[in-house]
Amino acid sequence: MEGFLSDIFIAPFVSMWEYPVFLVEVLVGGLLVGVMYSLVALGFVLIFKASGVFNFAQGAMVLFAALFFAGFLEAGMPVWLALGASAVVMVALAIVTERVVLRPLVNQPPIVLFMATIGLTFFLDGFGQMIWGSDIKVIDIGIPKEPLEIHGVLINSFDIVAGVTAGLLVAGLALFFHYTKIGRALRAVADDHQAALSVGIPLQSIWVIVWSVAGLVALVAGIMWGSSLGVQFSLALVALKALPVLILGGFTSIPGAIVGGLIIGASEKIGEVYWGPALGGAIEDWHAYMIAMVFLLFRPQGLFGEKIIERV
Amino acid sequence: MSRQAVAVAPDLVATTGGEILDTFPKLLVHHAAVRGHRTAIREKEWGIWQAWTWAQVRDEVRWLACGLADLGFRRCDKLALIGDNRPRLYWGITAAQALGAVPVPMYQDAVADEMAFVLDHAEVRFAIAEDQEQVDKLLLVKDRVPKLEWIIFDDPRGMRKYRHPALIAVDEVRARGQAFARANPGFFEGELAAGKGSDTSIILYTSGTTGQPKGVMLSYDNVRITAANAVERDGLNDSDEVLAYLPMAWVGDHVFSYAQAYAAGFAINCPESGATVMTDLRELGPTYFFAPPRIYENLLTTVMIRMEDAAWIKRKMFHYFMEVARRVGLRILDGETVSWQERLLYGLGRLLVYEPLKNTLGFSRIRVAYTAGEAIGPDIFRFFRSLGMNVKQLYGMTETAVLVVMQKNGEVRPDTVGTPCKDVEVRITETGEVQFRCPGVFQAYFKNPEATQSAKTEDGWFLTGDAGYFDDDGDLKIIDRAKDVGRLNDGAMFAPKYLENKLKFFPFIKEAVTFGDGRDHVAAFINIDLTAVGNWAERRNLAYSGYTDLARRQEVYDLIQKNVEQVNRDLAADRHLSGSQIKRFLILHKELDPDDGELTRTRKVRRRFIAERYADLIEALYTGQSNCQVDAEVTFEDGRKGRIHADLELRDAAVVEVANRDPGRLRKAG
Amino acid sequence: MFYREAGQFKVSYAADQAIFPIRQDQIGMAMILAVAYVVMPVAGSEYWLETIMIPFLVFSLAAIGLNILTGYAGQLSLGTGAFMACGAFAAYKLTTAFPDLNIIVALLLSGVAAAAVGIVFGLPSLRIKGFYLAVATLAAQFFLIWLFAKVPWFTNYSASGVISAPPRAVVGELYVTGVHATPQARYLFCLTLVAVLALLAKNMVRSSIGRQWMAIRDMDIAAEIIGIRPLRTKLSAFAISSFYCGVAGALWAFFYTGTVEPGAFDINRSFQILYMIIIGGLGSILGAFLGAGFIVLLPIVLSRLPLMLGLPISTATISHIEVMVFGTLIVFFLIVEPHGLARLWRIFKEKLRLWPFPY
Amino acid sequence: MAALDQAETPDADTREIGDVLLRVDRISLYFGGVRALNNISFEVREHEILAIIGPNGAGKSSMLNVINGFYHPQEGTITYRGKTRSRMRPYQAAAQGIARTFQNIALFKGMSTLDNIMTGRLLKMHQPFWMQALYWGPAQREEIEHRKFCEEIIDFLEIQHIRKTPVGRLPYGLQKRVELGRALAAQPTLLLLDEPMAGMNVEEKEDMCRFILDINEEFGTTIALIEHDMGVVMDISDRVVVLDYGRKLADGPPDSVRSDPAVVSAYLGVGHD
Repeated sequence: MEGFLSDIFIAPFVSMWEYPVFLVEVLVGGLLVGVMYSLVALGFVLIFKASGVFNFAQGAMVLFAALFFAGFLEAGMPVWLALGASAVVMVALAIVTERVVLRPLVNQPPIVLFMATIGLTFFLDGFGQMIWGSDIKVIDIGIPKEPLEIHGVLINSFDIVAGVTAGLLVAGLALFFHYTKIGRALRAVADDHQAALSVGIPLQSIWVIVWSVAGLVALVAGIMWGSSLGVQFSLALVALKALPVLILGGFTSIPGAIVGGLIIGASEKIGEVYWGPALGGAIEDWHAYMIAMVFLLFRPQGLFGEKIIERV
Repeated sequence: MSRQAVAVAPDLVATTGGEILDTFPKLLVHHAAVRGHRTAIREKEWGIWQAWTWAQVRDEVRWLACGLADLGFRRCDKLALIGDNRPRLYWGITAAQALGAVPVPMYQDAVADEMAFVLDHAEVRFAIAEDQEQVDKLLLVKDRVPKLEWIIFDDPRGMRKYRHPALIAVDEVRARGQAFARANPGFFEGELAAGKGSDTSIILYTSGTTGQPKGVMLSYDNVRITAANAVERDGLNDSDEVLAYLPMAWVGDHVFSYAQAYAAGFAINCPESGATVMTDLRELGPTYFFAPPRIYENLLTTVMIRMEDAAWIKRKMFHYFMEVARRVGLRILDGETVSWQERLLYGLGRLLVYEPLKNTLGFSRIRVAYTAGEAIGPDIFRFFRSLGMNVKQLYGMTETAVLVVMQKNGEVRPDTVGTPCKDVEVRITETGEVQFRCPGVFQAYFKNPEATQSAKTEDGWFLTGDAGYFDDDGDLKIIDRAKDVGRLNDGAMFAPKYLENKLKFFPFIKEAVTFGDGRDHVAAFINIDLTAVGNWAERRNLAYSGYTDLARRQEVYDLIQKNVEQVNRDLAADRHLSGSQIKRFLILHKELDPDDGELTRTRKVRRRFIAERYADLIEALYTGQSNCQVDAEVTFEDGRKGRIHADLELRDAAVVEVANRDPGRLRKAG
Repeated sequence: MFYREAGQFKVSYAADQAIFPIRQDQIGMAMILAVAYVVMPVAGSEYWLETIMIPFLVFSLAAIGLNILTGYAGQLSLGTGAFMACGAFAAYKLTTAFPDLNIIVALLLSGVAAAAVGIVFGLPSLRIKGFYLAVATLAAQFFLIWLFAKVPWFTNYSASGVISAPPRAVVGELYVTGVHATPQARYLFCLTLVAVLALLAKNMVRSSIGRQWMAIRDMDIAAEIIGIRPLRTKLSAFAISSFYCGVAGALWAFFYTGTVEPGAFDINRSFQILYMIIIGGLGSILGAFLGAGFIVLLPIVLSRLPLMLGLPISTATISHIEVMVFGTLIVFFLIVEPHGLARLWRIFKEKLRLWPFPY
Repeated sequence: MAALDQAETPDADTREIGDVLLRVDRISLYFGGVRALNNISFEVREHEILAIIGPNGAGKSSMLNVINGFYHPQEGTITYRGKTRSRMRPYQAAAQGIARTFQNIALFKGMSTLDNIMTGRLLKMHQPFWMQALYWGPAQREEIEHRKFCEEIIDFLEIQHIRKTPVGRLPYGLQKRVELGRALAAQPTLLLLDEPMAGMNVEEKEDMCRFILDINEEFGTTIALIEHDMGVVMDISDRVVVLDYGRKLADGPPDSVRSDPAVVSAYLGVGHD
C-alpha cells in the first residue's frame, strides 16, 4: 500500500523533476494529440452552436470520411481528387441528413435529436463498412513520420504536420465565422433562431451548411487520425475522447474546443506516462472524463461557455 | 360488491312482520334493517362516487329529521327543497315525511319570482337550499313569504360573509339533530309510527301550460302503490342502479329516483353537476333509466355527429351494422324468430358497434329504460331499441303518480303508450278524453278546490284532458290534449300537438306550433334546431351569425319545407288526420324560451300564449302575405329584456290531395 | 372496442388510483401473467427462454432503472452499463464471500451497492444539467469498467478477468444459478423478481417521490419553488435507478450469460438501454418492457430475415446491414412517434375505449 | 373546506388585517451592472391582499423572486414572521409557507391537473420512499388523504372536469387556475401571484378575482400579487405598492395611491389601462 501511495503521490513528480526533457517531450506529444481531439470537438461545437443538436455521430462521420478517403485512394485516385470526392460525399451526407433526419424532427426536444444522431451513427458505421469492408486501411499521403529533434526534444514530424493543419483549419474557420456573411448568419442562429430567420436565411440551409462544414472538419480529422492509426472502426471511438474536451471547453465555444483539446491531450499523456503504470494502465479511457467532471463542478458552463443565468 | 339480487315481492314492501310499511320513512327503516350494508345512494363528488348504505341513510335522515324538529318543524308543515339532485335534498324529503310534514321540491332553475309564488302558496316554513345561488334567490324573496322561517343550506361555499338570521348550515341542523335524538330517544320512531298511507306525502307543483302552477298533493299510498306495481311489472330489484339527474321537483324524478328506489331497494346516484351528467352516466352505467324523449334525441344527435367525423371505413361499418340492427334488432328484442344468418350478423354487429356504442353512452347495463312526457320520434325510439336496449314508453301524469299505462316487454310500438298497469281502470269518453281510476290518483290540488273538482270526479276518476283511443292490439294511443283537438272550417279534425310532434321528429326542427282550429287550413311556426341546422350549414359553407340570421336563410327555408311536405305525405295516409295537412309555415326569428313564457319549464309549448303574442304572424299566415314584420320583446340569459326586429318570410307547402276522407271521429275503445 | 367501462364506477380513491382501474385491463394483465408463468415455461423451448425471454426480462429491468432516471427525473445518463456492472460484480463478491447468503438477498444487496455508486456519480447533477450531465455519467461508465477490469480483487483474482455465477438455490435444492439451474427455473426466478420490482417502480412513480422526479424533469425551478429539494430528489432518482440497473446487471451475469467480463457492460450496453427507453417511451414503465422487447427481438429478426428470404449475403455484410437498419429504424421511430411505443399503445387503447367514435 | 364559522368575525364586512408578516427592508438587487431593485422597503401584513404595480421592467417580478429566495439581494434584509432571514434557497421559503405562481405558467407539463396539485402537497407528505414503493398501509392512506385535500381544491377552483387531463393540453386560462391550485395545495401563509390575470379575457379575470378574494377570505391567506390591470388591482387589493425602475414610488390604500401625484405622472397618467 505504501508503495502504491508513493507511486501515486511521489514518484511521478520526482521523475518529472529529474528528466525535464522527457516531460517536455511528453507534454508536446500530448498537446499535439490534443490538437487532434480539438479537431473532432470542433465538429461537435459547430453543430451544437448552430442547431442545438448534440451530434453524437461526429465520431462516425470521422470514420465515414476516412473510409471514403482511403477507399478512393485505394481505388487509385490521386490525393487531391480523393480529397475532393470525399468532400462531396460529406456535403451530400449533410444534405441528406438535414432532409431525412433533422427536418422531420425540428421542434422535438434535444434528447430526441440526440438519439437520432445515435441512430445516424449506427447507419454511418454500417453503411461505410458495408461499402468499404471492415479491414484496416492505411492512408499514406506522404506526411513524413520521422522524429525530429528540436533543442534536444524529440518530436514526431507527423504530429507537427497534424498540429499545423489543425491550427490552419481553426484559423480558417475563425475567419469564416467572422468575415463572411454566412458565417455571421451562423453565429446569429446560434444566438437566436428568430433573429436568424429575420436575417433572411432559411433554417434548413443553415443546417446544411453547418453540417457540411462539420463534415469537412471530420474529413480532415479522419485523414489525420487515419494516417496515424490506420482507418478502422476504432476511429469512431475518437469521438468519445472529444466529449470531455467539450465539457472542458463548453459546448458552444470554438476557442474552448481548441484549448480544451490541448488540456485533455496533454494531461492524458502525462497521466498515462507518469501515473498509468501505478494504476495498471489504460487510464486514458477515463481520466479525461474525471478531469472534465471535477472541472465541471467548479464551472458548470465550461471554460468558455456563457454563464447560465436562470430566469423565472 | 356483492350482486346478490333480492327480488322484492309487493307484500314484502307492504308489510314485514305485521308492521305496515305504508310510508317511505318506514320503508327506509325496513331497508336499513334488511339490506343495511347495501348502497342506498351515491353522489359523484371529489372525484369518486361517495356512497351511503341504507343504514347510514337511515341515520342521516333521523338526524336531519330531529334537527328539523329541534328547529320547530312540525307535522303538516311544508319543507321546500331547492337544488340539483343531492343526497341531502333526498334525505330532506324523507326527513320531512318522517315528521309527518310535507316536502315541496322546487325547480332549481326557477327565477326568484316563480319561487316566491310556490313558497307562498305552499306555506313553506323551512327550506333546504343546495348552495349560494339558491340561497340568494330565497333571500331575495324572503320578505314576500313571511311564513318562511329557516333557510338551511348544504354547500357553504361563498357564504362565509352571510349573516342572515334565517340561515343555518345543514351540518348544524344535523348536529342539533344528533343532540336532539340523544335527548329524545324514541322520538323519531314515534313520529314514524304516527304516519299512515293516506297522509299527504308530497306536493309537486306542475308548471301547467296556462296560469299559475298547481300543487298536486299525493298520498303515500298514491306514490308507493303505483311505484310498487311498476317495480313488480318490470321485475326491478335491489341490485338495480338509477341515475338521479332529472329535476327533483318533477314527478318523473320523484317516482323513478325516489319512490321506486324505496319500493325496490335499489341505489340512486347523483351526478357531480349538471355539466357532467353525460360523463357520470357513462361511468355509472345504470341498469334502469328514465328520460324524456329530448334526451334520447340529443344522444342520437351526438352519436350521429361524432360518427360523421369518424374515418371512412368506420363510418361505413357503422351504417352497415345500423342497417342490420334496423332489420333484425327490434325483432330479436321482441323475441321474434330470426334466421341464424341474421342472428350471426347481428351478433357481429353487437361486438363491433352496438355494445361499444352503448358502452360509450353508458347504456351497457340497461335492463329497462323508459321515456315519457311527450311523444318520442319513431326513428329515435327504433334506434335505441335496435341496439338491443329495452326502451319503452309509458303514459301518466303528476296527478296519477305517473305510472298508469306502460308498454310490456315484447309489445312495444313507437306510436302507442302500452297497456294499463295493475289496478288501473281506463275509460274513454264520448269526446275522446282518456280517464283513469287507479291507486295513483291524487288527493287534491293544494288550496285549489275548483281545479280539483274539474280534474277529478266524485267517484275517483281522473280526467286527463288527453284525447286518445285504444288501437286494435289494445294499446292506448294518445294524440293530443282533448281541448286542443279542434276542427278546420271544412270539419276535418285538427290535433295540433300530433302535428307538432311529427314536425319535431325531424332533426332540423326543434319546436313547432300549429294553428288551424276554426280556420280554413293548417299553418305552422317552426323553430329550427341551431346545432343540427348549424352543422348542416357549415357543411355547405353557409356563413351565419346566429339563430336569427340562420332562420331567415332561403336554403334553410327550403330544407324545412321538405320536412313539412314529408309530414303532409304521412298525414295523407292517416284516415283520421289527412285533412289537417300544413299549408303554410314560417320559421320564427327567435327560439321559443321558458324565460319569455313561451315554453313551460319542462319545455312544453304554451300555445295560447304564443297565439296571443304572435297574433300578427298568424294573421299574416292566413291572409296570404309573403312577408311580415315583427318586433318582439325577449329576455336574455341574465334577465335583461330587449327587443328583436325581424322581417319574416311566410311559405306555402305542397299538400297531398286525398279523395276519401274520414271526417275524423275518434273511435271509442271497447 | 373491447372496453365496457360503463358501470365500472369508483367508490373509493384506492380503486380510482389503482394501476389498472379498468376491468378489461386487469383481465388483460392477468392473461399476460398467465402466459408468462404457465405457457412460457411449459411451451417455450430452451432457446426461446434463454436467448429471448431471460435477456428480455433483464433488459426490461435495466430499462425501468434508466427510465426512472431519464424518463421520470429527466437526468440523461449514459452510464447504465457501469451501474449494471456494479450490480454484477457486487453480486459475485457477495455470493462468493458469503456462500450461505440467500440469492435474493444477495441480488438486492448488489442493487444497494450499485445505488451507492449511483449516488456518488449523481452528485454532479446538482451543478450540471442536460448533455453536460450525460457526458459526466460517461466518466462513471469508463472509470468503473476500467476499475473492474484492472482490480483483480473484483474477480477474486481470476486470471481471465471473467466472473462465473456460483450455483445458488432459492430454497433447498431449487437451483436458479450455476450449472444445475434449469432454464425454466432461471426464467421463472427472473420473471418473479422483475415483476415485483416493476410493480414497486410503478408504485413509486405514481406516488409522491415519482411526482417529485417528474416535477424536477418538467420544470426544475418551479419544482424548487414549491419545496422540492433538487439535490435530494435527483440523488434519489440516481440511487433508485442505479439499484434497478444493478439488480439487472446481477441478473445478467447470474441468470443470462452465467459468466461475464467487464466488457459486457461497456458503453454500447448503456446506449442499448437508452434506445430501449426511447423506443419504448420515456416516462413509462410499460415503455421499458416494450422497448426491451423491441431491441431484443429486432436483431434476431434482422439477422434471420436474409436467410428466410433466401438472399445470398455474406455474414459480414449481414452484420453491417443489421447495424445500418438498426440505425435507420431508430431514426424512423423517432420521427414517427418520438414518445415511443408506450404512447402508440396509449393512443391505440384510447381509440379502443372510444370505439366506434373517433373522439 | 374551511368549516363555516359564523362567530369568528363579528363584523361581516372587514377582514382582520393583522401584524406584519413580511418586512422588506432597503433591498437592492443588481444583475451585473444593472440595478433591478433600488433600496426598496415595504411590509406585507397578515391576511391582506397587497398589490405590487409598476410598468414593465419596474422590478416587480424581481421583487417576488427575492421574497421567495430565488434571487439574493446584495443589500437589505427580509424579515419573515419576525425572523430576519439569511441567504436561503426557494425550497426553504416553501417550507416556511411561501407559495407562488408565475407570470409564464410554470406547470409540470407532463402531469395531469391532479398530479400537479398533488405535487404542491409534497411538503405535507412524509412517508419514506420504500413505503411508497410498497403502496401499502400508511403510504396508501397518505396518498388518499392528500388526494381528498386536493379534490377539495379542485372543487374550490371548479376544475373537476379536467382533473385527469394532462395540463399541457389545457387552455391558458385553466392552466393559470391549475397553477393557483398547486400553490394552494401547500396551504401557504403567504401566496405570491405573478400577474395572475395576464392574457385572460374579462370573464376569466372575473373568475380569477373571485378565487383570489375567496382564498383570502376562506383561508385567511396573505396574498401579494403583481398585476397590470388597474381596475382589478384597485378592486381587490387592500394596499398597493408602486414600483418604477427599481424605485418605490408609493405605498398605501388603493384610493390614496390612485391620487398620488408621483404615481399619476409616472404610471397612471401615461394612459395605462
